[in-house]
Amino acid sequence: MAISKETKTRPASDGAEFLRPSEQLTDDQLVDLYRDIHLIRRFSERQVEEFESGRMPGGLHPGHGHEAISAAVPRAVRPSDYLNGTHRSQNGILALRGVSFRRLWAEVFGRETGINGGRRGVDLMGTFEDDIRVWAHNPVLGHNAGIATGAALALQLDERDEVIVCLIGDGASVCGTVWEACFFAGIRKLPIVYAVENNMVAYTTRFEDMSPIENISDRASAFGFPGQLVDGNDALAVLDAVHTAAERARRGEGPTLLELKTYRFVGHFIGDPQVYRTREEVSEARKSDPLHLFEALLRDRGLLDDAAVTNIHHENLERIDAGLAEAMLDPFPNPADALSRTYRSGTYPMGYSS
Amino acid sequence: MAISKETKTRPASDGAEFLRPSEQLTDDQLVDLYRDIHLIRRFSERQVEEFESGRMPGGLHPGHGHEAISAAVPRAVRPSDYLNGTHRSQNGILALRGVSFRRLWAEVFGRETGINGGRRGVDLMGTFEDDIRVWAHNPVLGHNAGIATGAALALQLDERDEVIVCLIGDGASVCGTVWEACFFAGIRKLPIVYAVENNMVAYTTRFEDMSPIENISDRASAFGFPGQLVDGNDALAVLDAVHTAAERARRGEGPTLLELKTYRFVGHFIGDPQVYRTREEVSEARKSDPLHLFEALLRDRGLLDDAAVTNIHHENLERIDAGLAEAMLDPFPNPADALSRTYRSGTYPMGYSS
Amino acid sequence: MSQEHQTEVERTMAELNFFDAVKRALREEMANDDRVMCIGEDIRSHGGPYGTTKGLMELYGEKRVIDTPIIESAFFDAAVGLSLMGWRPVVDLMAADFITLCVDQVIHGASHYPFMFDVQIPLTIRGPIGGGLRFTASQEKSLEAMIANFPGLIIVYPSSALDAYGLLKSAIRSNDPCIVFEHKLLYFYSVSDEFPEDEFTIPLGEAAVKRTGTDLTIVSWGWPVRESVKAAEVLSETEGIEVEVVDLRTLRPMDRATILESVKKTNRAMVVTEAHRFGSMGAEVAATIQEFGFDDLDAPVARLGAPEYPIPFSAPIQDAYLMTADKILQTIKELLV
Amino acid sequence: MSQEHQTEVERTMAELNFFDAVKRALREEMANDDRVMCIGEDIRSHGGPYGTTKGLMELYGEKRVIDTPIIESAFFDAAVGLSLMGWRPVVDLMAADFITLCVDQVIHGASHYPFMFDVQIPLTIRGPIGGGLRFTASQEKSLEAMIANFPGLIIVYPSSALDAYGLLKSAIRSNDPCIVFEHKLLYFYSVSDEFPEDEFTIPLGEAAVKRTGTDLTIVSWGWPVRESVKAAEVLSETEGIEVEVVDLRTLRPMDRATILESVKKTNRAMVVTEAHRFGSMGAEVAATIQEFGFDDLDAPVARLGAPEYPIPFSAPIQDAYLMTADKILQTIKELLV
Ligand SMILES: Cc1ncc(C[n+]2csc(CCOP(=O)(O)OP(=O)(O)O)c2C)c(N)n1
Ligand SMILES: Cc1ncc(C[n+]2csc(CCOP(=O)(O)OP(=O)(O)O)c2C)c(N)n1
Ligand SMILES: [Mg+2]
Ligand SMILES: [Mg+2]
Repeated sequence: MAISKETKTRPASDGAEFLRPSEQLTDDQLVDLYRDIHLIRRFSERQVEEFESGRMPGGLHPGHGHEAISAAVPRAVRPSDYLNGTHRSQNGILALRGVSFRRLWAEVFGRETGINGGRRGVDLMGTFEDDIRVWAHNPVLGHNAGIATGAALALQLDERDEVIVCLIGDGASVCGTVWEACFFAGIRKLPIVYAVENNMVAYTTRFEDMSPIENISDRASAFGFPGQLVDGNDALAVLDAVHTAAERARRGEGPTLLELKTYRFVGHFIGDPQVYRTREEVSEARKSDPLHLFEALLRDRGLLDDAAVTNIHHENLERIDAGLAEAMLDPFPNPADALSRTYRSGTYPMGYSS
Repeated sequence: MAISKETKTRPASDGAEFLRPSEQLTDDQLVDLYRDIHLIRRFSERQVEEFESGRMPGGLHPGHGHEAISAAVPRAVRPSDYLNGTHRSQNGILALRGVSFRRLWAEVFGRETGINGGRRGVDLMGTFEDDIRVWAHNPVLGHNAGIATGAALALQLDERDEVIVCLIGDGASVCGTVWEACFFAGIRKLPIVYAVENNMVAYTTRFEDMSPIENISDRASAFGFPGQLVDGNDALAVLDAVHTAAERARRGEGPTLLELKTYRFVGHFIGDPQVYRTREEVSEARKSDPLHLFEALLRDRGLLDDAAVTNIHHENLERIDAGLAEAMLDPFPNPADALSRTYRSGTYPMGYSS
Repeated sequence: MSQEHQTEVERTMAELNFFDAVKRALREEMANDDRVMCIGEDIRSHGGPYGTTKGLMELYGEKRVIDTPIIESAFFDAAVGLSLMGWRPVVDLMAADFITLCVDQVIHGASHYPFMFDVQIPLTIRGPIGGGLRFTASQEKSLEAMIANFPGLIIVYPSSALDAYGLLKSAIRSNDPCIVFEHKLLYFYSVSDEFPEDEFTIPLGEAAVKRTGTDLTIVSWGWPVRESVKAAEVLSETEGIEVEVVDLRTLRPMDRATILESVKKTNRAMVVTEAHRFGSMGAEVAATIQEFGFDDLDAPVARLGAPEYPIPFSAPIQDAYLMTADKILQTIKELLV
Repeated sequence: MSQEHQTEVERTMAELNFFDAVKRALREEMANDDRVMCIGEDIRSHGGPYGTTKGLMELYGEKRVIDTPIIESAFFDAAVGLSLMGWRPVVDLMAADFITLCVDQVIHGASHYPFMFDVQIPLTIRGPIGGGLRFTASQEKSLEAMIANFPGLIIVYPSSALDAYGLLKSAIRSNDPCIVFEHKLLYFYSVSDEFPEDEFTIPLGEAAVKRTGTDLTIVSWGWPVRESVKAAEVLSETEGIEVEVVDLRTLRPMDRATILESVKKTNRAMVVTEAHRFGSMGAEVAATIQEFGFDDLDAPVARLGAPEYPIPFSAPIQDAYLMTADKILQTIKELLV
């Protein structure tokens, strides 16, 4: 499952200089990145706890293992760039883009104050608010890529210098609309980065059983833009690759297809018996836990010690739990208000609300 | 528009010996192939004449320029193999697989005796009759490839030694379902040949304006099977490439993506002002008219002379017109019968025919 | 109510046919608002299969008239993305039937997002619909019923040049996703109206009485409205029966008031659709009339629609499928004479 | 008529819940006919999202239980191709909502080909449908109306374990393309019936009277049938109102005779749907009743359905959306008391 060191630095485009913004990070920024990775993990763990306690309604698809991606992507681009996560990475990205834990938890628990007024719930939350720019994902797989491609087209038409990074699951990456969207983006050299969170599994389907080729990144040649294989458990590798691809897009050179190889440590959903893989495989993969890898790196570099780690863990948990406590006091949405949200153009003469 | 000689013989798979069945054709077979190419051209021309006279209802998308493909494909495979044409190649392939001109013309003129009982008309006719095996094409672009892939799956599951050759337009080849189908066929190594009739245009859209890469055949690497660029105006090149790919599929080695480069000499439909290309471009392309190229080749080899050509042309026209004359005497379908064709499972209690 | 509107229209200048009316609406809306754009297949040089978008690129530039490959699924997704970025895309389908290829996003994107995310999806989808040109079932079907059950959508289906113009403009200006069906025979037979020189719009969700009468109300939309009016004229002359024809024009939201007002007067109703009866929007009309106008009805609401087979090619079986003045006339005679 | 069927069923052996009934039907049909196969996502090891196909691969082999990537469009195309080659595919949709991704081929392939080409397309599509599990609108919608207007299709929507079993078997044996909707709450709440040991089938196109009554006919399908019966029991006890509940079971073709027979007796009818009222199959039922049973009706056919917003997550707004015995009861009280 682990990626060899050679592959991860394969340049995104021949000839282009391979920038390594990760090398320019200050010590503080590195520690902040660690804080983010842990924050996302902890948030997800707390959701699982709430879910298993029976307090939390709906479905839950935790992103344990994907945190290097969720944490590095927002840092790899400008705050004004657009992001579009998957069901694994979206919640973490929202938190890192400044959405309060109160709003996030409120959505999880179906409160009026939730990021979507309680209408979407934990798995599907997102927003199109302009000061957040983390686009909601469409639960019908594949369409995120299509919609994000439309956003990239808008950025191009308006000659803006933002780009959009669209995350896609390995399973979702074969949906027809994704191929179509990539092809179209290739024609128009749209300012978009397609980044596949390849966790080697889609629901119960192992990647190797459902792919005729070894690397998703190799599909890019069908679209006329570069593909790159990246160690998705290495936050700095993700940071560098996404940054490079985003800058390429910003320069008007078009899309990149990144394959961020990672692993889903937990089941597809809580309660998944995971018959499609062995315990050993999971333990083996856990050796490349992005949280532990990054912690080890920073300890190596002398940027973290036990006390610092404990402190960060403690602070993160406090932030998450404070938001939870607030959210639980928030009101539920009112059915009477729901009706007025369906249409935006004011009241039509009659009949439609019947 | 012409393809250089190097590209057309690029082998379908590395290492596999490149068979050239065309070299084994007897003189008679070569002349027969010429006869077929002409027959298809003439049939199409007669349709245009009927259409322009105002006698023929509906739409018409003639295949002038595609005849090397329509004629060579049926000869490249076994009579028991399945074929699936496009709106350009289908009618010719049907005729070459033994459907009488009476049945074809009867369909064109909406008669009960037409290949589809007059229900489909010229553009959409086809059949699933087992002794013909030229599958009807679905007018919603892309789905032919999906349905043909299902047929290939059936052939694999039943361990049959037939294969299916699915022709696809260059425009249609980017529809989502085509990518999905190819990907699936790549996973299962299905016995199918995807052959794109790349006539460099889709409706009014020039290929070079709507493709981020030069050759469609290069897309095959995304599916894990070989791609091959072929001169689609050279009947023997098509024959060899389709044969090789079909045999590969028959051996269980999986699909091939062939790109048969050709040119559509006429408009997308009768009356198309063709603003998207110049007269010069069309005249230039007509220099590679597959009919003339093949005639010249056989004249070179001493297999055809003026008399033989005149004779073939005459015989072909007679066959076509005899079928037309018969068909025009055939009855129209009866609306009362139409109703009983909708369902196959006998009569349901009530209500559905209201 | 459109009757007022139509009297206003009488002080007119020029005659426009359906095709030119659509063209004028597109041009004006693109001129009025530089966020309006068109996206689809072969719309630049060719103007789409019927030429309605022809010339727009020359007038408004390459940015606002985007050609795509044959990717109905992704280009509709893209239109949703464009909408979310403040554009107002007018999506061009070559055939309305191809909405089947993007209906997922019409429902799960366009119709859901405004409710779920407090956003606007101000897009319009235009699609040539209906039979009569022998293109057969995959390009000549009726499909309004396919999307009618989904809140958040607006479905427009004009039957005249004036309506096509005024409603398309309203659809483009609407902040809700609108689907506009344009019946191909209306292009083909160059159906014309007198047009005022000044711009105007027709509100979404308002039906129009296209002929007044006292004996029976026909509710219809699209091409069959014209056949209904034709049948009504004949019945008036030959039988002295006066049929009122209500043209829904917008199917969702449906103008219940205008329908019920008419039925109150005539006490009899018939829905005429090109669609198959079973499961069509004609069922909604009939259900609505009986539900809210039960006491006004002297007889059940009748329904007239296509036979239960996909629309085929050959003349006798395609003709038997299509809705004609003659069928309408015969049915009304059976009902009333 | 199913009433006979149900008395026959009374000499039974075992109890099966809805989930096991579906499983048993699949197993038996695969055992009976080796051309029956299943195709879909994650059906081999996982048995699909609810486990209904679990174990089939072990029993019937890899050839007859095919996992695919997430390619709803192409795998449905493939099922059409398989059908044309003599297989009888049972296509597994993870959520019925995803029929939006292959509805093009459901219509332009499965429903058209038999008519156009004189072939059989003996495929079955199964999809878990409906709300109540807080998955929200893209996985909890009602979509039967989306495909109801297309001749050539058969639409099945059982509300009990017995019906699910008998109808799924009939669908698989049918030579027409059948869409079978399985309401998720029927899995979830483990709704059970007594089952005979011997195999049986229930004919497509026959409704069933699930409760007899004399005062009002409810026509419904799927989960709301159970809520209707519940409401009817309460009304019987508390108000002495006897409600008859007709479960359509098959939506297309619709069993008009059973509906009309019931209305003839009760003289009042109400359609209860989980779908939004507007444009739903409830409209077809109401239109049909008034059309063919006009003189039997003492009052308009009422319709009860979901409010006009996509089904959301949070309890109060999702609950307000769903159809419950309580809503049915209140509405009937308003109508009759
Ligand atoms: C079109 C569609 N088909 C099926 C599903 C059901 N589904 C939800 S998540 C999932 C697996 C997705 O796998 P992948 O894209 O690899 O993401 P991961 O869960 O592994 O992060 C499936 C099949 C869906 N949501 N949409
Ligand atoms: C899904 C779909 N979109 C659009 C069309 C309309 N249409 C019919 S033929 C055609 C062009 C097809 O081009 P290509 O596949 O290259 O075939 P060619 O006509 O060039 O042989 C188009 C756009 C269609 N039939 N189906
Ligand atoms: Mg995955
Ligand atoms: Mg072409």
